[in-house]
Amino acid sequence: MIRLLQQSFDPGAELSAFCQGRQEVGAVASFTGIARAEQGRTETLELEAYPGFTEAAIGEIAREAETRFGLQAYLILHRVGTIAPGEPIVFVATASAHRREAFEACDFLMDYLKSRAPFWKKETGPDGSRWIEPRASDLTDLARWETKP
Amino acid sequence: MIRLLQQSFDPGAELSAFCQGRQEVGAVASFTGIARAEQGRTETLELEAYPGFTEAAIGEIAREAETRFGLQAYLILHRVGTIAPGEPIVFVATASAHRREAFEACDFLMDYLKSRAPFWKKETGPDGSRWIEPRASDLTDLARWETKP
Amino acid sequence: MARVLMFGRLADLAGWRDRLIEAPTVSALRAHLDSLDAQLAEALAGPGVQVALDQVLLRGDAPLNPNSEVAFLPPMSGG
Amino acid sequence: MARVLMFGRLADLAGWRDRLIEAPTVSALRAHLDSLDAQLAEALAGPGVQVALDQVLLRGDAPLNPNSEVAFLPPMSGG
Repeated sequence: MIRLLQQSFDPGAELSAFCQGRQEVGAVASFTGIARAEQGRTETLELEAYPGFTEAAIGEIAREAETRFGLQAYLILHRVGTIAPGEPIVFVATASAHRREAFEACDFLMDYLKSRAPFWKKETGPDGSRWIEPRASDLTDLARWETKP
Repeated sequence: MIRLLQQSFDPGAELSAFCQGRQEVGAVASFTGIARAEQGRTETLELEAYPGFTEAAIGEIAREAETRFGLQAYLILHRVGTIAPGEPIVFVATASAHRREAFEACDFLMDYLKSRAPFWKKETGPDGSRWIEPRASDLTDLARWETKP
Repeated sequence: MARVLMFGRLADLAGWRDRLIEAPTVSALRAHLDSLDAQLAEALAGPGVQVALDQVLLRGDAPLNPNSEVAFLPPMSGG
Repeated sequence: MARVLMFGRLADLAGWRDRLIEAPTVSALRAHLDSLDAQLAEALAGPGVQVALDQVLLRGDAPLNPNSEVAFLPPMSGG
């Protein structure tokens, strides 16, 4: 399931619900991305999505992860709107029979979400606002998943 | 922090508490291992630890992970005693400035906990009880972390 | 008449995020936008800017109908 | 007198997990245990079985005092 959220959320409550009743799952990996204060350099973060388009794009990658890593379930939550330091931005949980697949699928989804997913991000600090472009290290992380020809 | 628990626990509640107030953390990875029913083949799991010795052995590896991956915090919970299918066995959370380190530390700790940590494990099913020895794939996973000479 | 959406820094440059514009094709719409503001025109031609027609990425041109939705997307930064 | 602990399948084989035993050294304690039960003796000599003295893994022999704790640990299976 993929959800874009206008309001802050509790990653733990989501993890509890996700783990509930999974008698045959074995392994649940999760990742929570939290807005950093950067020692006061970042006051707020604004995240913009294109409703419908953004979920569809993430859904395509999530289906790829399901097949590739044999996932039994996944949950992707992503904040949009104005985010304060300390608030969660993104939460991904993956369920699989064994931990290797759960970890790799979670890692794979996060690399996609942090580098190529259709979001536009603006940081506001004491010196004003700026739009953030993808970091070079995000693109390097993503390259790990590309199968060589 | 490392805790051995006699009673079942809620991984989500632990994750919520772990994420609380982390304004400079950025990345929290977690793993939850859940007892599998194995289609009725496993009725209960018994986990034995050596109190004091087990926590000390895990603590040594956790300190290695802290240094190696630059962790800002970690939490390791492990059930002991009798565990029913669907109950969580282990929960590991790692906090770091960036997601690569958080994921790798969590993965590293889980490989250790599942293969070498001082636990003894007995499965009871319709055909009786048996003590479980380490799986070959656990030892393979662990070998990934060994630095080549 | 198409619904035109701007995202991220393109919306900041344009001064709007959502507007109805009359144009027979995407390229005609683009020419109209370029004529409005030289700075916006330059940004729309910038590296990595993509166009989506009815929520699907578009290469080349396409005709527009009254229900069309055209979105101008700066490089996606991820979340 | 040392406190002797058995874990996992060793405890099942011995029929106890925790017992006070009089012995001057770990090797003397081991010889005593071997004399009690041939099956336990074989299991204690099995691959991967380790001995901890006062919660620290021991190689070789060591003297015991009245407060010593000696644990016999089958191969650790992980959790």
